[in-house]
Amino acid sequence: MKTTVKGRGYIEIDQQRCKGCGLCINVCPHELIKFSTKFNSKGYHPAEFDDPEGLCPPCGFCYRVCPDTAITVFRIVG
Amino acid sequence: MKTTVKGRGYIEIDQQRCKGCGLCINVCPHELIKFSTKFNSKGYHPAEFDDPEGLCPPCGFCYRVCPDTAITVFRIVG
Amino acid sequence: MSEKLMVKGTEAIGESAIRAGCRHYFGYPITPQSELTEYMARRLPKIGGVFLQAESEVAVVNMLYGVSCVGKRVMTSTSSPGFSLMQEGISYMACAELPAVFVNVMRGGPGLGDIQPAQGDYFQATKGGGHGDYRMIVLAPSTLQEAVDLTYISFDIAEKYRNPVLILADGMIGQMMEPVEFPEFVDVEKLKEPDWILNGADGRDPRRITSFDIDPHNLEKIILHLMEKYRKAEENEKRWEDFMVDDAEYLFVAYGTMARILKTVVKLARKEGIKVGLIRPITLWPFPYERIEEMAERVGFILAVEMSTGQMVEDVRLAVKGKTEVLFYGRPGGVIPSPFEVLEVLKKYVKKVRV
Amino acid sequence: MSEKLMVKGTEAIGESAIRAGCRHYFGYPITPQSELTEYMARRLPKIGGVFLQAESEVAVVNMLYGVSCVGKRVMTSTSSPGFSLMQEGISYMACAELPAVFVNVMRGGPGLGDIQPAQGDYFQATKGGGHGDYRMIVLAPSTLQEAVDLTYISFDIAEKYRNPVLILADGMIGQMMEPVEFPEFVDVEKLKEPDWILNGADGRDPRRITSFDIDPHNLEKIILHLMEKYRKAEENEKRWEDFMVDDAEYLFVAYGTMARILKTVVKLARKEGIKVGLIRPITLWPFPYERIEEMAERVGFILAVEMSTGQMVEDVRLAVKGKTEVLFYGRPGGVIPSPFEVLEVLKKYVKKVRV
Amino acid sequence: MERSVIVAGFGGQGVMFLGQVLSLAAMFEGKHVTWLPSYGPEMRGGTANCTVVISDDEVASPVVDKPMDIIVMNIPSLLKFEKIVKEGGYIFMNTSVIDKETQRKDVEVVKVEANKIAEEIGSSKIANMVMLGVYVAKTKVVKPESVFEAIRKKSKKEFIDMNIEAVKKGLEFLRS
Amino acid sequence: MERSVIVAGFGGQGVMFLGQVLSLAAMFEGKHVTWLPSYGPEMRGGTANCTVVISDDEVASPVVDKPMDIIVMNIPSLLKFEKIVKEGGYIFMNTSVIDKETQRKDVEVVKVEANKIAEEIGSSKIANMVMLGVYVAKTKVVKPESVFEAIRKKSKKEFIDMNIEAVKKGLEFLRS
Amino acid sequence: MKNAEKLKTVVFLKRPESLTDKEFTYCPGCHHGIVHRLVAEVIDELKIRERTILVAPVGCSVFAYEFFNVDGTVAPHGRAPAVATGMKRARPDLVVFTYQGDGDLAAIGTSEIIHAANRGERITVIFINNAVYGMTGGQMAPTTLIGMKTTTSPYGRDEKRDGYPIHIPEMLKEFKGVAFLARTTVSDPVEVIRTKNAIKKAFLAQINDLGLGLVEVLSACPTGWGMDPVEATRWVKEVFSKEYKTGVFVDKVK
Amino acid sequence: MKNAEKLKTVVFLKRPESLTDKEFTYCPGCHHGIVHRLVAEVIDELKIRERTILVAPVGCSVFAYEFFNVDGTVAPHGRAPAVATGMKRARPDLVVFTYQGDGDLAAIGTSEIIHAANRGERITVIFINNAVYGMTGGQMAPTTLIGMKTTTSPYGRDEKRDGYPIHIPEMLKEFKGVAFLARTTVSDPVEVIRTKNAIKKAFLAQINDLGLGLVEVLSACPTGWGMDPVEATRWVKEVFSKEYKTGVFVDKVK
Ligand SMILES: Cc1ncc(C[n+]2csc(CCOP(=O)(O)OP(=O)(O)O)c2C)c(N)n1
Ligand SMILES: Cc1ncc(C[n+]2csc(CCOP(=O)(O)OP(=O)(O)O)c2C)c(N)n1
Ligand code: SF4
Ligand code: SF4
Ligand code: SF4
Ligand code: SF4
Ligand code: SF4
Ligand code: SF4
Ligand SMILES: [Mg+2]
Ligand SMILES: [Mg+2]
Repeated sequence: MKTTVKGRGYIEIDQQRCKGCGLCINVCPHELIKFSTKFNSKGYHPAEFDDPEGLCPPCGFCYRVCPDTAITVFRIVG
Repeated sequence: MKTTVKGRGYIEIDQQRCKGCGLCINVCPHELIKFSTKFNSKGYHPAEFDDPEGLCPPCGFCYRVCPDTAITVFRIVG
Repeated sequence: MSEKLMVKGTEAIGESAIRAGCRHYFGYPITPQSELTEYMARRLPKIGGVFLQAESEVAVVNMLYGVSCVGKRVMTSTSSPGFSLMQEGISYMACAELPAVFVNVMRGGPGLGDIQPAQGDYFQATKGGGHGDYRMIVLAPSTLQEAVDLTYISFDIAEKYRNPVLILADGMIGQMMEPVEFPEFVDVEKLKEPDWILNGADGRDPRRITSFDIDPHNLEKIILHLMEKYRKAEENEKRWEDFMVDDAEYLFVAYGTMARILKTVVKLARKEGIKVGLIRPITLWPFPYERIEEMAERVGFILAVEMSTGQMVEDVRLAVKGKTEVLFYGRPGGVIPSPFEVLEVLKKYVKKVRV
Repeated sequence: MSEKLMVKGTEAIGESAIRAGCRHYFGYPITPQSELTEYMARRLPKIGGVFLQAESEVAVVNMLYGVSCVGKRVMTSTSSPGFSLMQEGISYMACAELPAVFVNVMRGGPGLGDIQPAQGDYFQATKGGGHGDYRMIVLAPSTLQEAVDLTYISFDIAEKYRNPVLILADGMIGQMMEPVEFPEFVDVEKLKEPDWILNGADGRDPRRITSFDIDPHNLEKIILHLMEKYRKAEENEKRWEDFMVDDAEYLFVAYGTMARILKTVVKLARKEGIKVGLIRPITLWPFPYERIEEMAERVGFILAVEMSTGQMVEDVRLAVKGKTEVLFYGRPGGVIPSPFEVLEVLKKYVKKVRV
Repeated sequence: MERSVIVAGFGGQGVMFLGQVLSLAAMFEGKHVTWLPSYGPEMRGGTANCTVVISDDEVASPVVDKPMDIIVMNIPSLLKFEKIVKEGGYIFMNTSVIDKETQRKDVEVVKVEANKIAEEIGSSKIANMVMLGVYVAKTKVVKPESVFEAIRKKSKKEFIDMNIEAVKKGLEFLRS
Repeated sequence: MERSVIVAGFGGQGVMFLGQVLSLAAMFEGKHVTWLPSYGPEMRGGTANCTVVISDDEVASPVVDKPMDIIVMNIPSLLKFEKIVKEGGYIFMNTSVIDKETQRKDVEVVKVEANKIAEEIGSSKIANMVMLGVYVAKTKVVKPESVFEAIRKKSKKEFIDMNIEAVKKGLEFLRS
Repeated sequence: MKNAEKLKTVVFLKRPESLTDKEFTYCPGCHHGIVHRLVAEVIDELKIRERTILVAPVGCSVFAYEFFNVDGTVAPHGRAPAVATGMKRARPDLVVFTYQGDGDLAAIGTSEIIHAANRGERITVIFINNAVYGMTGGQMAPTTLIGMKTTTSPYGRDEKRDGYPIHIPEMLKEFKGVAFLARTTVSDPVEVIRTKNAIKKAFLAQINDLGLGLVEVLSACPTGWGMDPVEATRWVKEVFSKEYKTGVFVDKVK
Repeated sequence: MKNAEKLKTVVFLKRPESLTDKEFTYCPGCHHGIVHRLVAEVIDELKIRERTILVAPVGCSVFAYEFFNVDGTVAPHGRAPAVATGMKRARPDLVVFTYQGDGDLAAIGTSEIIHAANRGERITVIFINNAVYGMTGGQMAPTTLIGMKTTTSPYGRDEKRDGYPIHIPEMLKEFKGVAFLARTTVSDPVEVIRTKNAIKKAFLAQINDLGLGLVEVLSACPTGWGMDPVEATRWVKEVFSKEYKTGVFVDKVK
């Protein structure tokens, strides 16, 4: 994890809402999302944002395909 | 009524079945059918065949449009 | 009350509904109630109401469901086979607590049957033709004036209990003309909107109207709440007419058209010295069990007469609890027993008892 | 009888129907009976049978009508809301005297309700959810073996009376597994074709199957003919089980899953010195009134227990005619009363009586 | 007192209207009255009929097995209803259309050439009102004034006078 | 004697199969037995469970409010069912998946790293059979031979041996 | 033709064998009767009378099973295609046809006809579109024309309230299960013959195991329309068939 | 992004207001959830939340009224268009939408959707075609592909027995009462945006009093199809949408 924010965006994934379907992982053009190794309380391996290089543009693809509204997408404006 | 049978056909109208709808009258190209002045047992004025000149070809139009299968069409072969 | 008018039963019901503030009617043609649908088709557009002929009775009941959700007075009418098709929807409405007024102008059945007046849908009306634990409140007029009066109050009853109400008539009530007086017009503008309706979650939490709860314990609560309402209806809504019962030694029980005919029989019988009376249930559900039980203790027998093979007679038996003999006479399929015919039946039974 | 198998209730019914010679099944998915539809979808094509998933329950019942007209054994199954949609069609079939077997795997209702086991469709099943004067013959299994056995004979009964027969089960019977033995396969080739079916007017006058006669006097004749059949069914088809009734001082009446649970209660109660027995109606229509009336004369009270707000209890009251007290306990909406819960209720009433 | 009549004829002959005018007249006189039509597909191409019961007391049954009177406007109606008239009852028949005799000997038959009379006033369409006039004159179940009032209430404006005229002709018929 | 168990876990964990094998084993021993699944939309993305009741006598109710035993294969199942186990009952839990402790102090807890054991034989898919082995060893409701017979009856051919192997591992588990 | 009787004659056209002797109960000039005759003629010509089953509807033609000399039943309103499906699935050797009105088929029975067509049931459907509910007294049907007055559209059918005239063949023509689909009239002798040919093909679609055959016949209901029979027949030609174009929509028979 | 927190950020995309907090009960990867979000976004953007009524169906989306932050009810299976008709006729000022599955809309509810469309009811219909009955356990729907195995077509859907996949927009496209009609998928982000636009138009069709708006969304049912979510989503794109062509069939909105 670094502070570089070339892409000028990032996402947050609600670990409880996430059902580990993998649609966001499949769709992220920069491959910035992966499954957590942990279980959430529903028993799923939720998705985790992992963007050490700050590549996320943010394109919002992950948000658009997430069936469980688990993703919030932020733009860095500062 | 004559015995000339130029048209070589004639029809019979079942006076009891006929409901006096007039469709046959309307469709006969030679105007050979008219309403009877009598009532039948249903209370209708049935259609009557009236071909004094033996004009009926027989084209069968009356048969085809009769909703009550009251008409039988004959061909004269003798 | 205004001047007397000579009107057809179907139209009497329609006009009365309009006067009660009903401005929404959805229907599908079926003999012998089509004139009610036609009446509404003529009247409602003229007074800013909504009339729609639906594609089927199944659609009709669901349109009623929709109108009721948004809090408007709504009605339909149909006849026996059409009413069968509404059963799923009625069960939903009862569970979702949606008020509406249904009219079933019964004809001969089962099946396509015929189109003559009959009373074979009593069980369906009172015991629940649809699935699950619910009831309709069932009103059975026996004159056109009563059809007018019961229709007029049916909307209030439906709203009071948040439950479908059924006017159970028959082809005779539907088709005949008789002088009636109509009640005043309710001011539709002044009708209070209920506080449970769906009208947009504006400045409040969303509302949900439903007949569904996946958790049986929650569903049980909903049903017990319905039962509590039904208990109240049983307390408050039972209606019946006593006719020459004070000195009665024998008792008729009948409703609707049949009861109307029996009034003549009562008079004829009394001329021949047979002291018979009549109890005419006006609400078929809730049924006036107690009144009939009281009478059971005082009469030689009770003769239930129906235009069916015997359905209401079961409620009479439930009321009587073995306290007197319960006899039955009925003609199904659209045959209307004549007064003389019933008189003969009565005399036969009286003879037996007296022997 | 063959070896014991551990099967699901829905499948037990399906397999038994196939063994009874049923080769035609039309259905529409609904929980908790979909597995029966699925079972038939797997099995029937393999044995030259006809399986079709229809577009709705309304279509289903009319497809049954069609198959029955041409004289083949046919079945469907559904659950509460779906059964409500079949009422018009069933009324037609009863009037047209068309045999067929229906299965209603009841769930919590009214409305969409829930999908847990319940018994809230008793009235609909036994008093006629459709319009007009007709009945279904209603069989209520309480174990899977009985589900198998009753399904097997239901086709014969339907044909004997030329009337629809209903297997009234609930979600529990439908979903559970239990060991069962299946009866032998009926030889479908050897099933006799009835002489009233539509199979082409070849060398004979055309036949008409109908539920319709515009003349009420003719329709009345048809209905009286139905009633005559029903009278015969009442004479011949009443089935029930006596369970520890010989020395009973109190009596339970319950059917299906509920009766099964009450057997435990009877045993528990007897351990505590309460001599209670159980009568379990197996045919809900015709209902074993006489047997219950007999018992009414010997017991302190009758406690009817249902997974509903109380429907069969009316038939118990009709049977008892005031000869003993009739009490009721029920849980609607898919809640299944536990043996201990019912035992407490029993004890409470026994205490009252003993005081 | 209770008196019942079945009015029957073709669809277009105005038998329903006849019955309704009669009922309304009775209502104006404060009597109990019911009007009941035949309905349904039997009307398809066939006859229509209605039953009117007028009574001092509540009318029990609008359905009548044996009417006191029948007013028949065509042959099928005569054939259908002559069988059920009460002994000593009346058959009013429109002999403009009916060229048959009744089989019944135990009833009084009133023959009216209603179409002819009606045409004299202007149209065979009001043959029904002629019959009504005759019926009222004969049976006196209601007063002529009540009938006129009923006609004023039920008719389209342009037909009121003609209808009253026709009833009047009917009322006079028996005298002539 | 009547003993009841609820088996619960994710859809893919074979809890229904576990229950069915157990039921079949009981049937082979001539016992009365019922198997009842949870059903309907609660299964959507959630847990599945079934209840097995084994008895010397006719089983009254296949529904059990308070089971003697539960076999839980994941956390949601533990959370849901630990509350209703009878006092003095048993919780069999698959600790390969469940990294939580139960709150109940009044029951006996049997912890099995079932996935791990199963994987040693070949596949975590047969963790259910490991649990069954443990369960049978502990409760002795049925004999191991009956379980093997049930497996032979219910399993696809290619899995019979592996399943039996897994049950055997489970049977041995308590001894180790 | 008194004297003609002495001549040798042959019957040229007469009541088909597949009709019973019973007189139709339809109103004078009702086209139901014409279509009945055509269906019977086709059954005669195809020699299938002995294995044909009629499923009559609820509507004016509820009595149809008394008029056809074949086995028959009356389906609940709108459900004839489902009843026919059951029959045909159980006895594919029989020839099953439904005879339905527009209220029956295009209103309450919409679902049943669509799914029967979609499944390609081997049945024949004769569909009488007369723009109204005849039987129940001339109410609006889904096929009623815009502006047309009926007992339930007393001020004329209003498209915004009541929707548009529904076109069944246009809706079904893409369905792969349909093997023959046509709309015709019987408003003159030539149209009558066309209708008969269409009906024949609709039966052949079934007999040749190709799929569902349906013929919509635009029919006069003089009573429901308040017209005399000749006027009503003319109206079919001049007005009714302008909204509902006649023609063959699908023909896989030949 | 721990350190990112120190940067100034704005929310770009987040859960719409018109959803409640309740977690969806759908299976992992079920497209119902995506469509829910899109509908909610549209309601947010059109600022109609306070006057919108949802009519949920019977199907997996039976719980939908718990997820949307608007007034709602559950209609009997298939009857949502009739319920919505009642509501809209009585309160034309409200915005009424139905949300229906393919079993609900294209099987048992065929008649109701067709007649609502024919009448041009001012309602919006979101139609989720996932080729199966999800809720009841993956049975065949009228939309199931030929050859596809389901619990009630265990040997694959057979066109002769079970009929053909039914195409709702193709059937409705000639209906004059329909003001917007489209088929879309949510199988990738671009399609998601297309779907959202279509849904918006389907609402505008109602709001602008033009007629009925309907969007069919080809949706993945991983559970019913026995696929994992990614596979199922791919199948929508590669197989499912070959049978059901996406596109706009009717657009009277602009
Ligand atoms: C469930 C049900 N609803 C309504 C009716 C009443 N009904 C009988 S026929 C008919 C309509 C007939 O119209 P159509 O199908 O167009 O036939 P037509 O009479 O015009 O030939 C209706 C609504 C019924 N019998 N059953
Ligand atoms: C009258 C009736 N029949 C059947 C059912 C059972 N049922 C519930 S949901 C459903 C089908 C749902 O399938 P679909 O509409 O495609 O929605 P999905 O679950 O696939 O989203 C059925 C048949 C019911 N509730 N009511
Ligand atoms: S916004 Fe785009 S780049 Fe960023 S995580 Fe989501 S899909 Fe990947
Ligand atoms: S798409 Fe949503 S639910 Fe699926 S894995 Fe990603 S965050 Fe989780
Ligand atoms: S056959 Fe032709 S010419 Fe002869 S009467 Fe008939 S229509 Fe006229
Ligand atoms: S067409 Fe037939 S019914 Fe009509 S008038 Fe001619 S013969 Fe008579
Ligand atoms: S009402 Fe119309 S369709 Fe019915 S018989 Fe008369 S003319 Fe024919
Ligand atoms: S069953 Fe299918 S449609 Fe239903 S929630 Fe699961 S994935 Fe979605
Ligand atoms: Mg019609
Ligand atoms: Mg679906």
